[in-house]
Amino acid sequence: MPEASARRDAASFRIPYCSYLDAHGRAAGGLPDLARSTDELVRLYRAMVLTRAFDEKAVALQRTGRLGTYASALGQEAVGVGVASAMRPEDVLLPSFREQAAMLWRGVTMTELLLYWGGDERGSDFKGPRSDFPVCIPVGTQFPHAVGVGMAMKLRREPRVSVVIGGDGATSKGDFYEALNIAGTWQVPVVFVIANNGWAISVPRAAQTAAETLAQKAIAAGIPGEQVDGNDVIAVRDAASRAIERARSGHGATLIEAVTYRLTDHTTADDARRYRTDADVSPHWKEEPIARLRAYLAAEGAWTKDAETALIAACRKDIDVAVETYLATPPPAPTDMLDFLFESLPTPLADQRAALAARESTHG
Amino acid sequence: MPEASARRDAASFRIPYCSYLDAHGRAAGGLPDLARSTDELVRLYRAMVLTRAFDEKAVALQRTGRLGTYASALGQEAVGVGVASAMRPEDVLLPSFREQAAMLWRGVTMTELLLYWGGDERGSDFKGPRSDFPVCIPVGTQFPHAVGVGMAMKLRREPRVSVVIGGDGATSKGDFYEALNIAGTWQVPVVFVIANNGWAISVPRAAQTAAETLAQKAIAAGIPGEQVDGNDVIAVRDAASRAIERARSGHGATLIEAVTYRLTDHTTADDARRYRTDADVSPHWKEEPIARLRAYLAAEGAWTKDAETALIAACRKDIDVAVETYLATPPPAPTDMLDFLFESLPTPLADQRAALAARESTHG
Amino acid sequence: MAEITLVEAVTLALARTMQDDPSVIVLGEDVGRDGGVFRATDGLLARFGPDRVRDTPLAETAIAGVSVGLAACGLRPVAEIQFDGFTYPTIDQMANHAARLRTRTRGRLSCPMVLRAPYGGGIHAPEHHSDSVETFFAHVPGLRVVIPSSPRQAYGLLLSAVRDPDPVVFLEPKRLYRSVREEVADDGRGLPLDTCFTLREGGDVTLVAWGAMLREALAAAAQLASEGIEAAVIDVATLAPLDASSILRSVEITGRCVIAHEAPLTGGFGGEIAARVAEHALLSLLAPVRRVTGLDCVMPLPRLEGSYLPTADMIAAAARDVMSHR
Amino acid sequence: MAEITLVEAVTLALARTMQDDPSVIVLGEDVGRDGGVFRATDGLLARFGPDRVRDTPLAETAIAGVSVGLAACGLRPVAEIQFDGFTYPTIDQMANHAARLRTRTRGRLSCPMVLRAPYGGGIHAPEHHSDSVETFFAHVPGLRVVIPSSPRQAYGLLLSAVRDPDPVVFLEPKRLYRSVREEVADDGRGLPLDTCFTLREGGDVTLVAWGAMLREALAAAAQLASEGIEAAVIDVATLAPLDASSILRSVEITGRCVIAHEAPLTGGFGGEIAARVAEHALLSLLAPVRRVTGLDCVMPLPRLEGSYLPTADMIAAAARDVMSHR
Ligand SMILES: Cc1ncc(C[n+]2csc(CCOP(=O)(O)OP(=O)(O)O)c2C)c(N)n1
Ligand SMILES: Cc1ncc(C[n+]2csc(CCOP(=O)(O)OP(=O)(O)O)c2C)c(N)n1
Ligand SMILES: [Mg+2]
Ligand SMILES: [Mg+2]
Repeated sequence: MPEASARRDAASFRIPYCSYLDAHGRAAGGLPDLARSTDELVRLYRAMVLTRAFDEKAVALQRTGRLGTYASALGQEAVGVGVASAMRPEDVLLPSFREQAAMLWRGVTMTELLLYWGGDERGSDFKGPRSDFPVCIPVGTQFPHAVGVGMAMKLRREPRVSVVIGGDGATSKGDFYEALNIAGTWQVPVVFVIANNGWAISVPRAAQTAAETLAQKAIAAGIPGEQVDGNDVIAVRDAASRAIERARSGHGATLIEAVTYRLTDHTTADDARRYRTDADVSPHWKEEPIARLRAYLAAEGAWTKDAETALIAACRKDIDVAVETYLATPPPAPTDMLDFLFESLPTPLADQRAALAARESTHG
Repeated sequence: MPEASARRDAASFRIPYCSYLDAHGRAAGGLPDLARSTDELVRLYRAMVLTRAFDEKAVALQRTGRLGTYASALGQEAVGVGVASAMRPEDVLLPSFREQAAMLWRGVTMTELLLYWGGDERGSDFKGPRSDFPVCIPVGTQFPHAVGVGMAMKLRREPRVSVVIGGDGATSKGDFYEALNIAGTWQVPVVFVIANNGWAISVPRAAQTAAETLAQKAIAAGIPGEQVDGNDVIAVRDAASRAIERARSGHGATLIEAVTYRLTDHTTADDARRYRTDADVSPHWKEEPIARLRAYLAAEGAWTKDAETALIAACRKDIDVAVETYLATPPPAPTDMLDFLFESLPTPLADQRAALAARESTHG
Repeated sequence: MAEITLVEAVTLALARTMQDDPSVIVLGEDVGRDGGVFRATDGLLARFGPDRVRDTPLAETAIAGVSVGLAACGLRPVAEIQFDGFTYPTIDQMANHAARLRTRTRGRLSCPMVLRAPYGGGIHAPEHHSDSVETFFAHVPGLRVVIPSSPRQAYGLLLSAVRDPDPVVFLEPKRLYRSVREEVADDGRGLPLDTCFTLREGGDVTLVAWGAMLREALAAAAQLASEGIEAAVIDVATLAPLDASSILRSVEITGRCVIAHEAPLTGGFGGEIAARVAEHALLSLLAPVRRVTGLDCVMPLPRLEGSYLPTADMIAAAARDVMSHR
Repeated sequence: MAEITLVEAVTLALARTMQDDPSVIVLGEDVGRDGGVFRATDGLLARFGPDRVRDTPLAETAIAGVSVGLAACGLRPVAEIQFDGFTYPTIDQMANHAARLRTRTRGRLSCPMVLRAPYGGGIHAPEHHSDSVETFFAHVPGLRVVIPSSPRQAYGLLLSAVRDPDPVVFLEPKRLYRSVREEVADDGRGLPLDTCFTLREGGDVTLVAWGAMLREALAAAAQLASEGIEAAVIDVATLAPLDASSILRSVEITGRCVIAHEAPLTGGFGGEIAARVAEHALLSLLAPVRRVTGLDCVMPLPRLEGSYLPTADMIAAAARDVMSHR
């Protein structure tokens, strides 16, 4: 835009960027406090590896007809683990549909995840994090929920925080923006995390928005925005911790953009070769979060080949148990469809329930 | 947000502010080219005065039961006039419900406006600007239309621009943001104008968003944003001209926030004393756009008391003629409800039309 | 006990539930200092403070969506959408989330929210301010849809709606907001949410309606009575889940059914009711079912509103018509 | 002439209209390089270029709203919404604008757009990917709602939808996308948008359905035929405006009517059809009207999908039931 003759700045802004470990797992510029304990970093590492192994298994189950459509988080594990590990148990997570990393950390079980993606609502009846939200399929619609959850906490003067994760595609939805704007206006204790994996199915980030960063979308709502290296779990954890504590201490909402990459198909129903080449993808394998943290831990003497072997074996075992439990779960009662619709079945629906029960008992 | 140890800026932004005439009509810092011709400024002045006189009449008609609910633009006339006067006839205007200033400039007649607010769809069948959109009541829903209109122009390689105006309240709607974001992504020749009059009915600007300026919402979409003094018609016209020519020359969308003030009730159905005091409002009378431009023109010797008297008389006369035509307009045919629904009446609706016609002819 | 209007009854019920239950909060555009554009929340801000009565930014999708979050987290939000025509952007959140949260989590989370909106025509309002949107919500399983037709009903049904453990869409016929007054005891008693109200008994013909059309149906019944035709009038104030049994019982007696609503004919909820009759009371029918409804066209601007809206006369005429079948 | 699937017929029709009319453009999420998640726009980008085949950001409200602007300005946008469950955010723009633009400007502006979406259940899709949303659109005056049930219909109806001067919501039964093949001549011939298709004549009972349920109805008719019951099968492929006459004519012959749809019972479009029968063919009815529909509950996840969806057996059973009335 050309300059007018009488001008001053009405406002100016900056969007910080945060990263610690480079792609080789080296921390040139020092590390934040949380990284002092390699024990903690090993916990994060284990969680990322478990997620990756679980995803691999889930995809295999889908390929063999034992699971429905599934969205792997391959390459993005640092986002979910970094964010969830910054939360307290009493905080509330509102995930998208690709946040098994965060959900597992929060205590959702692998069996529950499999049940859900296997087409069984009982998978969203988490026995662990009872207040966390289930997977959200309609993109971006979870953001307003997170504002409501955070606002409920605020109105009750509870020192809790609502944490919501969505994708780069989700930032184009009106729901995202309306939620951000209300969170800013009401100073809601909510942290918005964008897992920017470069793609919304076949639509690359550049075709999603002309904004240089997604973090700057925070400016529209008058809240702070920060971009982090989403393949650096330390950076994600650090930024998430700061934003969560900022929210907890009454300073309101933050938007974090975690820049990562979707290394595999959008879901098992997708064929990414239709819209991107191996050459597009392969450089990103050099940036992925697990090798990076492993390199760092190994260099610090906190991780060994043996530990790796043992971890893989342990993950496989846990996953196998979960899969067995999943596969052995008897089908739900068809009447559940009506029985859980309202707290108690409204009289007008009694006939339908009876007819359904009769129908199922005949041919069931 | 506290600093992380490894930080750089991912991006930074500034939002310029534009104003020329101060509240006393003085141009301390010079004026843009368009102001070289006082003739042109007189044109703008006349248009603002006409709008104000028309609004006054419309409110009076409503108070006496001869018009429906009406939204006066008192105090905001510079926005519509500044923007519309920067457009070419072949550009397309998409107004909100308070943009009679812009609509009149574009050639919508006062009779048409009265018909519309009097409850007659024929008021939106503009005989002048055939491609302009009608009044848009559902707040913010016109923004995506503007993107579509601009995109159609772009795809046909027409050097035309789509110009859309909404209020400060409208910037909270998802539609606004989705539209802005697409316009940015596709480099659409569209100019978004926000008439920030400080209120959305009873909700003050500060309760609408935590953003310091509304112009900065452009940053979320990666397009330029600019704030202007919306009571300075020269600034509005200047910023609008720059943005429109930017769009016309293929450089895409701009967001302009014009800061003004709603000096009267939200509509004739509103009682602003419920939520703001005279003390809130009266300082803004000192800032209003008409007195300001009059002072400038008078100081330049381009406007006199006599000219003012003549202008008021001329406006009154034109308005009276329009009111007469409006009041003399016979009611529309009830069958119009069905006849204009589709291009031609679908067979399945023939019965309803016949029944309606019969019913109306009985008791009509 | 003073006579109050329907909109005052809404305010009374809100104040009562807010008094009784600290988890009830009110949100929406202009619900605070302004007290709502129809004054339905008048005085609540002063009485309950800004934590519990909150103006929202202008964003209907988020008003619904934020309410889902509030409700899931233990509050009881009562959200106001300013007019019917602005409820459309809430459908996504209501259908994809509010209505499903309980069932999709198999009871772990729930959504005890109320979405209130003035609705319908008859007050010569601007464009998009007179739509009848009940069917859009009544077709969403998991939502209750409630439409009062009198101050007492507004009070009792709104109390029950707010106390209900599941989401309720509460549509207030704005044409009746100030046109009827009646004594309403502020006794905290809710009315049931899954039964129709039989407002008039009659053995000749069953008139079925809700909202503002219910008043037209009552007027029609009075006309008919003067001609010796005894019309039963059934108020389907709790549209969904639909209590068809009350309607069917009456039609089994009368053998004649006239349904009235303001919404367009096609796909309107009158179709559902006519269908229930055709399925379950066919053998009792002595005459075709009749619907007296809005036309299959866009709700017109005020000058043609009178030609769009059904009237008592039209309902009475339809009743006479079905009475002519023997 | 090759046998093609329904989704291929959609592509064929799109290509044909784009070829014939340079003002036709395609937009939506993943419609470009990916060719749509169901491949409905496969090859169009390569053939017609990025100006005419355009991936949108992920924003359904704006996909509808931008299409209104494109259409008002002289183009013919065909917008894809990726799944049924994501059409809800378009309702505001479709009902408040697309459907009204012509009438509110008394013909000055118009909105020749098509909103396409795969819809319905039966493919074990994830949550929110199997909704039957036709009623939400069919109840909006000013919209046409079209639902093909075969490749040939998909081709002919989509051609007409794109050419139609007014907005059309075009719902494609995703369960049929690849399950039926038939020869489709790419002859550029559209099918009429305001008439039902009688796919089978029969004098005993009238089966009425659309979309995937139409196939179940045909299968039911085949079963019934083997039992000596001759069922007429009427495909309400052009749901709105509703051509009731074809249905009524058949019911006047058969005296029996069974309506099937996947959407929940209450407020579903089957109610409208049953109502028309109860209003206009009552005296011909030999048995109560029957609806065989989805339950009044949220569309379940895949494991219970089979318990939710109506089947040919259920339709046949309902037909036998009405046949038992004499
Ligand atoms: C509202 C809505 N529209 C469309 C879809 C179909 N869809 C599923 S995921 C997806 C892309 C999401 O992209 P992004 O937000 O970046 O998340 P990612 O898949 O990359 O994790 C789309 C279009 C959907 N689920 N919801
Ligand atoms: C979607 C929608 N919600 C609510 C309303 C009711 N309403 C009409 S104007 C208005 C305030 C608009 O504020 P703003 O955008 O600042 O425009 P202004 O009235 O100040 O010109 C509201 C809430 C509406 N018309 N549309
Ligand atoms: Mg993504
Ligand atoms: Mg304003």
